[in-house]
Amino acid sequence: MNMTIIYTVITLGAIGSSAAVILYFVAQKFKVYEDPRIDDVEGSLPGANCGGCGYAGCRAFAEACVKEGDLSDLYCPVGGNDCMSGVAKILGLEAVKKDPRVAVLRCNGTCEFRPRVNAYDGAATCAIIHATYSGETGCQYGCLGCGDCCAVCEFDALHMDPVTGLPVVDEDKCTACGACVRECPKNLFELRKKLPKHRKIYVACRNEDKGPVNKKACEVACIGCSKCFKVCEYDAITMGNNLAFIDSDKCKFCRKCVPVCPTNAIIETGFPPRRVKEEPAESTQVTS
Amino acid sequence: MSYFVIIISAILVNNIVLMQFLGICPFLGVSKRLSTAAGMAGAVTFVMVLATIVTYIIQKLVLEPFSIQFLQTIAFILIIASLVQLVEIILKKASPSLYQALGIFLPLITTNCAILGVAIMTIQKNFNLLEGVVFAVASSIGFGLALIIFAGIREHLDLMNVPKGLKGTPIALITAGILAMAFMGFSGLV
Amino acid sequence: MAKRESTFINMLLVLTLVTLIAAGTLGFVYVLTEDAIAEARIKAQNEAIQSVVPAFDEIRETIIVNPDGGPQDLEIFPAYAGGNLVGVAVKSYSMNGFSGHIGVMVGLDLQGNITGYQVLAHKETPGLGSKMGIWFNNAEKPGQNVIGRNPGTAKLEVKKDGGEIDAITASTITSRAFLEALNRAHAGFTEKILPELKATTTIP
Amino acid sequence: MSNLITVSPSPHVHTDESVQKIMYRVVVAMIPALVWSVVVFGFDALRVTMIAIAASVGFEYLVQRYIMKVKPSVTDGSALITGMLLAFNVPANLPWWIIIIGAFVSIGIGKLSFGGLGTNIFNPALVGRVFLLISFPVQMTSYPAPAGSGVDAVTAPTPLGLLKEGLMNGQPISEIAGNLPAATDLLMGTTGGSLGEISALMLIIGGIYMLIRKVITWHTPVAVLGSMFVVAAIFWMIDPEAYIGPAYHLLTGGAMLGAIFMATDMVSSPMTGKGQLIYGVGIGAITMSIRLFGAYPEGISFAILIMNAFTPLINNAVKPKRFGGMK
Amino acid sequence: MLKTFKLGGIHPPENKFSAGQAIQIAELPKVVSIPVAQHIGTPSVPVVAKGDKVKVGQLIAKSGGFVSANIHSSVSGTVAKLDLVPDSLGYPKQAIIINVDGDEWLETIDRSDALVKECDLDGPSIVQKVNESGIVGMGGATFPTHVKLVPPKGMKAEYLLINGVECEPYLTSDHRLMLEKSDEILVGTCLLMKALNVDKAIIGIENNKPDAIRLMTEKASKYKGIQVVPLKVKYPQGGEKQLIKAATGREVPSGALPIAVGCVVSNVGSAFAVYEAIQKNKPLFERVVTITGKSVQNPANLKVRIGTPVSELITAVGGLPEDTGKVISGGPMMGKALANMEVPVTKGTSGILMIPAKEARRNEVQPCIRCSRCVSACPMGLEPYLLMTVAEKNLLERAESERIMDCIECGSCSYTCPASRPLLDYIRFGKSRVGALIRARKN
Amino acid sequence: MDQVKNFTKGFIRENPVFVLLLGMCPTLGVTSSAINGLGMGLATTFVLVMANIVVSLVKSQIPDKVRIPAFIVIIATFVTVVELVMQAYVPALFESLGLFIPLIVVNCIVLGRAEAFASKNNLVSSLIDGLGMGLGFSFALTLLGGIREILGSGKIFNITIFPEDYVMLLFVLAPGAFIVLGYLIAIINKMKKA
Ligand SMILES: Cc1cc2nc3c(=O)[nH]c(=O)nc-3n(C[C@H](O)[C@H](O)[C@H](O)COP(=O)(O)O)c2cc1C
Ligand SMILES: Cc1cc2nc3c(=O)[nH]c(=O)nc-3n(C[C@H](O)[C@H](O)[C@H](O)COP(=O)(O)O)c2cc1C
Ligand SMILES: Cc1cc2nc3c(=O)[nH]c(=O)nc-3n(C[C@H](O)[C@H](O)[C@H](O)COP(=O)(O)O)c2cc1C
Ligand SMILES: Cc1cc2nc3c(=O)[nH]c(=O)nc-3n(C[C@H](O)[C@H](O)[C@H](O)CO)c2cc1C
Ligand code: SF4
Ligand code: SF4
Ligand code: SF4
Ligand code: SF4
Ligand code: FES
Repeated sequence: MNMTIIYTVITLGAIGSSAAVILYFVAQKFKVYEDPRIDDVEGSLPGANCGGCGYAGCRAFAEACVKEGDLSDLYCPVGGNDCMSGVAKILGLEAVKKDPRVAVLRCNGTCEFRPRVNAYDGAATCAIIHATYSGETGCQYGCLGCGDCCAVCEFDALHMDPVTGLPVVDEDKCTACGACVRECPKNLFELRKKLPKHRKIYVACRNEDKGPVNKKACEVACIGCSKCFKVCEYDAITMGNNLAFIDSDKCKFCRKCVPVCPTNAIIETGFPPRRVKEEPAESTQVTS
Repeated sequence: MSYFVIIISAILVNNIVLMQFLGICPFLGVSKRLSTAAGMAGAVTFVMVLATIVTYIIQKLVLEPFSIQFLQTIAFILIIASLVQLVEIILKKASPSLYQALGIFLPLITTNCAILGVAIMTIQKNFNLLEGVVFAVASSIGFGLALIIFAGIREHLDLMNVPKGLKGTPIALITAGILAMAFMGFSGLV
Repeated sequence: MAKRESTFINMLLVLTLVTLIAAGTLGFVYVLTEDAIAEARIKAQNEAIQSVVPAFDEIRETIIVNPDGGPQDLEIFPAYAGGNLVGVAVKSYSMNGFSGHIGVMVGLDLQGNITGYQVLAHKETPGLGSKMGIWFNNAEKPGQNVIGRNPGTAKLEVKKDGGEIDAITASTITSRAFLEALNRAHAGFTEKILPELKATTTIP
Repeated sequence: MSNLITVSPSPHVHTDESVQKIMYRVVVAMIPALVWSVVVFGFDALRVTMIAIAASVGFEYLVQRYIMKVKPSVTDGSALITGMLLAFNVPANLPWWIIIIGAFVSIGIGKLSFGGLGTNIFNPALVGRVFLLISFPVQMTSYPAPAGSGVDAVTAPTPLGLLKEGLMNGQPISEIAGNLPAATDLLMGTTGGSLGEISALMLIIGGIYMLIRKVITWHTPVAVLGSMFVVAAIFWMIDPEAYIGPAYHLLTGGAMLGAIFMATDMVSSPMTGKGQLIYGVGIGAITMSIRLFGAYPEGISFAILIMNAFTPLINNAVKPKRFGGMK
Repeated sequence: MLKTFKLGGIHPPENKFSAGQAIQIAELPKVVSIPVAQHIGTPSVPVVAKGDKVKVGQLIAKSGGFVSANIHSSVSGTVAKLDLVPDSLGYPKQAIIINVDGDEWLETIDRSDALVKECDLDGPSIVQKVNESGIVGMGGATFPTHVKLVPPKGMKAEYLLINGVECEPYLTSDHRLMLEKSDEILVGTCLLMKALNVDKAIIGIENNKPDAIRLMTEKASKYKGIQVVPLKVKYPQGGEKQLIKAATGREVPSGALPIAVGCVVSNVGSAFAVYEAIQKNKPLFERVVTITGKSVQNPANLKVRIGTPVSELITAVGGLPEDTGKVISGGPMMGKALANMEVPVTKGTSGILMIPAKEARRNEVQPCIRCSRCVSACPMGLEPYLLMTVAEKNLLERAESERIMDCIECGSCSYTCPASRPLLDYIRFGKSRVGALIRARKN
Repeated sequence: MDQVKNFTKGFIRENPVFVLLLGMCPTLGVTSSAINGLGMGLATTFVLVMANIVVSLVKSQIPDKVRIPAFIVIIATFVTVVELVMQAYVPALFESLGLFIPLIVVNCIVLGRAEAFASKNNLVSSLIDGLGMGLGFSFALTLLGGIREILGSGKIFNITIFPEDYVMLLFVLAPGAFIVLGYLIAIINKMKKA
């Protein structure tokens, strides 16, 4: 036999077996600390790292899921129920089912409905305008139109409409991660129950001024007249601060409140057209 | 003087990253923040020097006497892989704080071309052991220098609005290219 | 098939086995290729020699010489045709290239005229210094051609240094180093071959 | 809209300074050197400069408009400077297509790839110049002879090139000195060299203008030239036969052009005076080590690019003096 | 060599058109609306109700805590209502609205012009009286003066600095006050010194008011311990940290109050208010306001009752010039732009400035060319270009470690930036976020 | 169908160089010409495929704890085989790839990582995966080498495209490698989005 082959075999065998011995002791002395399930859970998450769950990225959320041993406070809004039940399966836990939600803009103060009373000229972000003063129009509650919300949306679901000056939610892309809710300095976004065909009924206004004041500022303001409140048979509407609010979990979508609103502040979308008359306010909010 | 030449050559003229293309993966991957870049540079220095010494000894005491230099690749990589593991264990026990600092980088080092590359180059260049060590130290300084300059640049670029398509790796590579271009000025220095 | 447990014995066994098989395979392949590699090396050398000296049918024993006490020895390959020495190929070098070492096979006839050269190894910059492979062997450009010149009589240096050779554009350093290798080859020739020639044959 | 009252956060007044004004002042400062170059090299100098400017500004417009799809900002004058400085850094007889490649590299790779004005790490003109120097070493190092320097000379070596050549041949300085131009020639610029670098005097005039108009501060130029002087002086004192005197180093090659116009580019240099001093000393030291020990006769372009790379680190490490002390 | 502060600073055009105009009394308005939050700190609590009759000087809202101030009626009349009225930001704030009838002052107030020098109150009583009179800083910050007069435990004031710098362009109210009420200011200064138990006071005045320097120096020689220090003109010398540095060479540490270096700073207007409160028994219900602007017909310095709508002051100087594009409450560097001319004058209103339309809008924002002019201009040694970027990218920890909270919002950076970058807009925003972060961390 | 996707993903969508950014050293180091790129790519592909096959055959015999060392040994073996064979039969190419041949070992540890760790694929898909990744790698290297060769020496696969007077030397040098790869990745990113 060739000597080279013998040397080769001996040398490598020696290196290989000593490596094996060393590694054995590694394996013995230092057990793996990290729970392998973290990787599994992370793998089953969408990986958007959006922070919608309240944790610093998907990995942190996965760690929390494994550590908590209980999923009742943990929810990934992007992956939704499917994702959470997947996580639950990996961990052998119970997932909480949450109704799917979608972001809704509670302001309909388009350029057309809301005259400008001054011109802003400074850094163009809603947050800075908000800190500077109440806004370019008479309504201090309404949208400032600089699109901070669009900038934070990780899912490309928010875009400014150049005509209305308001952001538009793309409901198919919106994952209800809540980034816009947190970002908007005027607090105009709400996560409402998501229904098929983009069905929604909501009061698109947050103006808490009294009727006469806000009517001057915006044509479609909720003036707090309580007519919708009175007509609702399901206790879905509450009044407060001169403002009506429709609870999306209680609303049965009877659509009775919509026509009674004197300022067309209640918006319905996704419903078949009414036989009686078409609401002008709808046209600006209906998403494709 | 020749040590001086080795040092200048390894750090500036033939910078391991910018001119020799070794260790590009960590150069691109771990240069996003200054602090991690510094950690990686430290870890690489440590392992590189150690690996160069051990592989040098194996080469001179085993491979060459038996004329089986063709086993260089397999022997060296095995040694490096085991060494990295070993360092990890020892550090974990001996100095938990250092382990904290270097620990996350250690697994990345096995697959760092620079370690194997420097070990092989030490043999190719016919260095003696001391020269090999100096070469390894200088190479790792060159690596660290490139990494730290680069981390500074990338932290800066993070604050700038780099065009979308070029954000991230592309602009990092272009920057590295310009940096390599600038380093060519050192050519002929030794 | 069930996974093997990570017990000590298993680990040791498996790893040793894997390395042993690997070693065996490698040793086998090495033995298989050993000759081919050596052949390839010799072939390359022979081709180089062939391309630099006039037609020959035999290369006799290599002569080692170190004319200037440099870091490397020169190898002289005497080429014989029909039993007569027709020229030598000298494996020369320079350490002063732009990126260090340059290896050149230089062919010399019995008068010491350069009959050809081939660059064996270099790390010069592609497009700059790397042009030396063809630059100095260009019959159309007499200013840069070294073929036929005799380093013993002509001044084989770049014009900038007072010699008679045009340096490669923008690569004076490489050119200098290359010419140094030629001169060194000639020095080896003068030291070992010339005296012998003078002794054995009668050269006018 | 115009009749609506404007609301904005304070402050409500603003200086009448603008980016344009700063940039055009730099252009004005470069004019003496350009005029001188035309005197020395003739129409060619003007031709190269015009091509470089047109190409830089053109690429800036085209790339911004059609590739980046943003509003072109060619009127800010920065591309104009880049073009001019690129031209200043090349021989006056450079073929047109090489100039255009250089302008493309400067603007496309050196500037716009990073996002345009203000975002680039490296000095765009130097990115272009070094790219050309490495890519076209022959064309980039064959300098035309200045007018009136001799009838038959088509190309003339630069003073630094002559020096390096001589030293490489092992000649002592005293022997080489005979071939070298006199200091007055260097000051006036009747030697071979890149078209903008030849007259130290014209460059200094431009520098003084920029200092007066507060376009630049003294820190960078002084640090660059000062450190070059010190390094050169040290070696000169060690062996005056192997190293030439410091004044010669300051007046030759790109020292003045680099120190006054290129190292001072605010985008790629540190923010604080102290940072600029460190940066300048770095440039001076690297330039001198390349000049004295490297393959290239001149190194300031490389030195500036290398220190550009350190700028973010310097900015991190050297903070302005804070009111109320450091915490 | 005149004194000034070292770091940064700028020289905006001064445009002090109204410097030659003597202080005039503004016409009484028909209705005033007096906000209950006119000062830094807790809003005051109204003590009147709709329909109540009030007299000039009568307490209408009580201090709501330690850092708060009493508010007194500036007119006599009937309380029409307590309602939300837009403040200068346009946000509704609680205010007391009074319909004016006549001008009936409380009998306790001494309305004569006679100078009263002697005062037999001791320090604490002076502080007490200052507190009762609702005096807040008139230099713009409206920090309740009595709080400053009681240094925190373990700290001792050494110097009282009277801020007569008035470094804001256009504004001249402090200047006029120093010319016309120099003795009163000096007596007020003595009272403050007594309250603080210090024996050294420095009045800092910029060199662009040579008449005021001359007059005050001459008069001050008659008062013990008061020294007038002329200062080189440089904005923002009026900032208290800069003034302390310029006048005493001391540097208030980052995040600390002036008292940390033994200084208390008060505006000349505040000193005058203290004089009136102690010697004339007159609470703070009126102040001097400069009404000016490039196109304003008769720029003026008016003594105005708190609560007067800005629109009436504008009418008083000849109406809103046709070309007005912006109206500012305060100076051009730190003042707030008004979206609505009906907002009332408050204790902190130092001027009303009308800016012509062609100067009202900012230049187009360009990319930062890293010229570092903002860095050189910043009187706090900050790096505004960096602060803006980190604020924009919401890197709050970085912003904090770059000392964003040290920014005094002087606007020097935005002023100097050749690229017209909205530096201060972002820095202010960053400060508010970092401030929230720090507060959250404390809790 | 799955296998086809498995195979093609390595070319663009999961290209190890352009997208995964793995194996950057040889990518930059050997691509001064198209032929070098191709040679390196094929050598790597060979090692990767062979290693994948062997690993998927023996994986169940290998205890978890020594999987990586075993994998390294297997890869290194094939690398050495390549080394020896190239040295014997294509010595010129071997010379020009130089140090980067032994470095295939490191590279393949990286490229084959998923394989090594997951080890969940059968023989066929391992083979296809390795082949796809390897060819994707070769594709990237050849493309990069080709571009650099054209720009830097006016040739492609040694066929002259334009005269040498017009070449940009920088592209065959180190900086050119970084710059061309940078823009290539940007373009691929853009293509992937479109
Ligand atoms: C990247 C780079 C590569 C170079 N390669 C070489 C080379 O291979 N050979 C050489 O002699 N000079 C090389 N040089 C050196 C320059 O071309 C140098 O200017 C030249 O050698 C001396 O100038 P001259 O030959 O025109 O007199 C290189 C320079 C650089 C920057
Ligand atoms: C929370 C707080 C506490 C303060 N406490 C004191 C104090 O104890 N003594 C004092 O002299 N000033 C005190 N000040 C006032 C400041 O020193 C300063 O005068 C005020 O913030 C306005 O200054 P500016 O106009 O320069 O911003 C305090 C301010 C704040 C906000
Ligand atoms: C940038 C800046 C500029 C200021 N300028 C003045 C000024 O010119 N005059 C003044 O009295 N106060 C000015 N102040 C307010 C002072 O800092 C300080 O609050 C005031 O002098 C304290 O006195 P007071 O509490 O009586 O108002 C300025 C503050 C800042 C932040
Ligand atoms: C003082 C000064 C020096 C400049 N120097 C250069 C220069 O050397 N090269 C260049 O491309 N641009 C220069 N510019 C223009 C501009 O700053 C440069 O193009 C930016 O780097 C582009 O972002 C200079 C500008 C100024 C104000
Ligand atoms: S919804 Fe809110 S965040 Fe979005 S544009 Fe309007 S104000 Fe800005
Ligand atoms: S009134 Fe309501 S709908 Fe109109 S702008 Fe304000 S918040 Fe929006
Ligand atoms: S506003 Fe703030 S950051 Fe700007 S100059 Fe003034 S103190 Fe500095
Ligand atoms: S002044 Fe403006 S342009 Fe200059 S560094 Fe500051 S922000 Fe940038
Ligand atoms: S290939 Fe990744 S470090 Fe070299």
